[in-house]
Amino acid sequence: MKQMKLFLGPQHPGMHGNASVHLFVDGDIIKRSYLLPGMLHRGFEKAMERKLWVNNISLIPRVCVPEPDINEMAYAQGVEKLLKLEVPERAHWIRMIMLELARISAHLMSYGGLGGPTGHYTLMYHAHADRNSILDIFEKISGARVYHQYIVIGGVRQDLPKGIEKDINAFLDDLESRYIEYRDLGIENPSVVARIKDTIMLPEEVVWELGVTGIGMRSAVGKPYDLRKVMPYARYDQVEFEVPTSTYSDARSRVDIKLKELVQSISIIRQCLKKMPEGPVRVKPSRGQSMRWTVPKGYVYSPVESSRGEFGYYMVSDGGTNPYRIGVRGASYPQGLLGIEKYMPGTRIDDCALWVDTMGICSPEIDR
Amino acid sequence: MKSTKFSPATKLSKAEVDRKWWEIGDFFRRNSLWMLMYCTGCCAIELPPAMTSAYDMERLGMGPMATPRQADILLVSGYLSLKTLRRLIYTYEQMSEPRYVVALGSCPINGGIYHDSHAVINQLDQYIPVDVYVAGCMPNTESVMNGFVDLMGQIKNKKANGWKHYHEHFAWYKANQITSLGEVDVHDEFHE
Amino acid sequence: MTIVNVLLGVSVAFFGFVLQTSIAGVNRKVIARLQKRQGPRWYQEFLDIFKLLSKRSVSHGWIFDFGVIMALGGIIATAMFMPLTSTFSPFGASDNFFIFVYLLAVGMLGMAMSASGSGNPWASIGVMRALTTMLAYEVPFLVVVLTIIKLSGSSSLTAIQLFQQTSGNNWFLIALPIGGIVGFLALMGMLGKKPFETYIAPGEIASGPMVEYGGKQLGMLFIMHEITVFIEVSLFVHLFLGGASNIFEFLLKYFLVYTFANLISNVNGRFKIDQVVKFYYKWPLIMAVFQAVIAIYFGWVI
Amino acid sequence: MTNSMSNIEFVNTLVNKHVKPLVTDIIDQFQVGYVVDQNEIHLLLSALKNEGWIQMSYLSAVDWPEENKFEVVYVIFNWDKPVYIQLRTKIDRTNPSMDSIIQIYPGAKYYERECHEFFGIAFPGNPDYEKQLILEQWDDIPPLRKDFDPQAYSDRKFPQRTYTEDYSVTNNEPSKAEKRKLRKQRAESLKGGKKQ
Repeated sequence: MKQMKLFLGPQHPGMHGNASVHLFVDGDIIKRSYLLPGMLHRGFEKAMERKLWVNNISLIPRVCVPEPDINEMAYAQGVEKLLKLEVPERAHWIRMIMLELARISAHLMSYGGLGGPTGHYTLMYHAHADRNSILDIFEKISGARVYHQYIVIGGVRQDLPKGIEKDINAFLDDLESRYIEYRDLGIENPSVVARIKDTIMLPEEVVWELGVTGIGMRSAVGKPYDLRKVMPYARYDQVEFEVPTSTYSDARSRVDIKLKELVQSISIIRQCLKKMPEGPVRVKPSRGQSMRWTVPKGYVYSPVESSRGEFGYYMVSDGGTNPYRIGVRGASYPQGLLGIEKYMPGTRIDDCALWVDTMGICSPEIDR
Repeated sequence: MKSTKFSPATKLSKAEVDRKWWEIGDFFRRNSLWMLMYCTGCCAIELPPAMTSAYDMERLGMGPMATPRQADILLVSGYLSLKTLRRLIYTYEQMSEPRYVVALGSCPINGGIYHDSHAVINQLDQYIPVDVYVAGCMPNTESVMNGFVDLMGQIKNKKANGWKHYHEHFAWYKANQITSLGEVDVHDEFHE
Repeated sequence: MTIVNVLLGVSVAFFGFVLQTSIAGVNRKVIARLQKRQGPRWYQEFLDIFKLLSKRSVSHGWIFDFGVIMALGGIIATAMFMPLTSTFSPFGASDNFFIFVYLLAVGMLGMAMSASGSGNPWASIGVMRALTTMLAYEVPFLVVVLTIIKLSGSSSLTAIQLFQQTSGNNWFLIALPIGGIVGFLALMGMLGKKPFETYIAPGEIASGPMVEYGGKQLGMLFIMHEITVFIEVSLFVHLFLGGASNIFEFLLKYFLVYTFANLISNVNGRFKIDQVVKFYYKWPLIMAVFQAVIAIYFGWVI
Repeated sequence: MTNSMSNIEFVNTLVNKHVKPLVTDIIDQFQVGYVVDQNEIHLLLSALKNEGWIQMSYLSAVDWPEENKFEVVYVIFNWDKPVYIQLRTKIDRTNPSMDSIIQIYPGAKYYERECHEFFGIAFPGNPDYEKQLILEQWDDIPPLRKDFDPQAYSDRKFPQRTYTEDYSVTNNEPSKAEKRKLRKQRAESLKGGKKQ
């Protein structure tokens, strides 16, 4: 039978972000598939070379739109490694609060995104309503809803506003009280389970072949391979949290792990708010005026655990005021490009949008 | 004495009748704006709050639509790379008239933070007509909503005529598209 | 058949359109409250439809246009036979159940023809799915309705209503509880409500058959859709809920049935197409046959 | 995972067993960089993969036009002994070619393809590396090379918005000192909450 060519995207309600999946289908079964990236290419790596080290702080959050804070963290951390700079103690804790809030927001968005392909819009509305209250907290802390530019080289831009602990705690309590409701609405709901159970598999050998990280890997391998545990950055070694894992990676178990991580993030934020010391939040990375800051020569790779996996910046400095080269390792690069080419064939058209959603593919970080 | 308010006009010319019909149509069009679900850039991240419970776009009669044929508004949410621009023009020409374009963010206005990028265009209204710009990087949800309300006002005042402009100056738009894009047609067979 | 009957029939179709469009608008507000929103105005559906009719549209050949007109005409013709209460029926006693089954298919096929005429692959997938779903829910539904016809001794909707309204007989929803459940499941499929909404599925196949429609054609399809929903919900009301002795009873029952279906729809995701077919051919079919056997051969009717 | 410095020593002995790195660059307790010869990359990568460095995190290149070299970078990671290893090698810039590593790390396929697109490095052994991935109908030198100027490209291809002069004329505005005075006056007028 002749294969029919279909385009899932770029303009398609099931597609997250601006990317296109080309499908060659026979009946309902996908025979071949490719991702067509590049619709969001902005030339980031070139643009960063042309800007000063300090200018880039405003540019980097835009690399990955749903979760911008990890970019700031990876960039700041990389530059601090090159500068051999010690960040004040309080700044570490504030950074952790920001990163975990961002992780909750990204997980909620992705969990609500499950509502799109399965047609369960009530789930989407509820998840986005909660995400919006995180954005409000971000606005109180940093002045911006989405692109905060809050984690800067040498600490954070300013101290937390007074009384923000109350807001954060109120939000966390609210979210925690409705955790069961979320599960019932989504992954315990029989009609959704029928869609996501035992489908879109990700076996362990595929994980190692593609180089998938993050939830995809942990759900298949069953070991706590989380950069926060394996090579703790900030002060993740001083808080207690578990890394949820499983050894059977279908779409449902990945979403399940996402929700369990949400609970862990809530507990991390609570610990941070308790353990956070007082003190300064920022040191100047270098002497003199900020436009003339230089960074010593060197190569560094600065990884951060994002909500989708290992997110890293590769930085090269030649000792000047501008970065010599900055490369971005998007967390969804392996599953997004090679994964779709090799492992999407064999699933059905119905699964395609779910594949993209539950594997955690974020097109802006693939394209840069 | 005849009342001027309620007496029917004696004989309306065809243009006047058309105008009256058009005004009736405008009432429906501005109260039921469907936008196309095409997230071209990063400002699309502020659309979910606008669509969902926090700001609830549906109370203005707006809603997302799946395909370009069904939609009224083309939302250009943020920067446009060349690759997207090709598909955007393709999408714009598929939409049924009257169609409106709302551009979010600074990037469609003058390139914004990507003004010197090799892949991002600087000015959207060189390629397709734009009815409403919402400035900011990224614009707040409130300003996004305000942009839509502005569009409704423009439709009421008969100022949202971008699609007519596109008809009248088609050659100029096409020439601009060709200078920047080389070839406007979409070729998607690169993987084979 | 006189001209009066025809005029009555057309006004029933128009009434059905206005009724269903208003109730759909109210339902959008109800669902919005479920989703923590304010929701649109109650007359938003009217605005949407008239807006679509006020737009310019693109044609994809004469089959595309003709199919839309055929769909709308077929559905209006079906609605003309629909009795509103047990005393009011536009064509008297010719409101046979099988007329609706037969004429509804004309409308559906018109839409299928038109959608295939657009040449879009998503549309063909959507049409294929719509027809498959139709095959799936029709079988259990027909088994239950045949049971009802056997019990009431007539296939006229007015007669079935009167049979339920005579003292001593219960509504068929209560008399045949298993069959009532099957009937409601089939109604969910007919209305395209969510676990069975496989053929619109914006997240998968970009709204399926409607993918190439815009402007006037889409407006006509919306009108057709509203009248189809009116026919299907009214069928359920007349067959299972004892019909209505006056128009207010009809409106109340209609509103409750439609809102209930909508509420269920909005806390569910959608199945895949093969799961829908398997689902309908498994439990509802078994339940329908079981109900038919115990009701007809054993006479166990509540 | 506990004694991290010993992990670095472990890596050091392991690498030195197989090749003689030109430069060893210990960045911190979780990261170490080596500069090796172009021919030794494959040997070293497969040896490290057998020892548990099974995840390829990043592959890219750095352009050094003064030396007329490209520097190809491989970053690999081991989840049980958490050490990131950067392997760097310099290759010729005029006719750049680097053998593909997809036999060792299949996940490198698209990284190499992207690297070819942005730097023009050939990767023989990778079946698809010459196809375009992210750019479309590109008509200039590969954009991440240092001699490519995106500003000039942008000016040449995309029309800029020209602003009317209203936005930029500052002649008729009050000078800074006057502005400061006005501001002070206004602040004074707002003091005390009384109208004067």
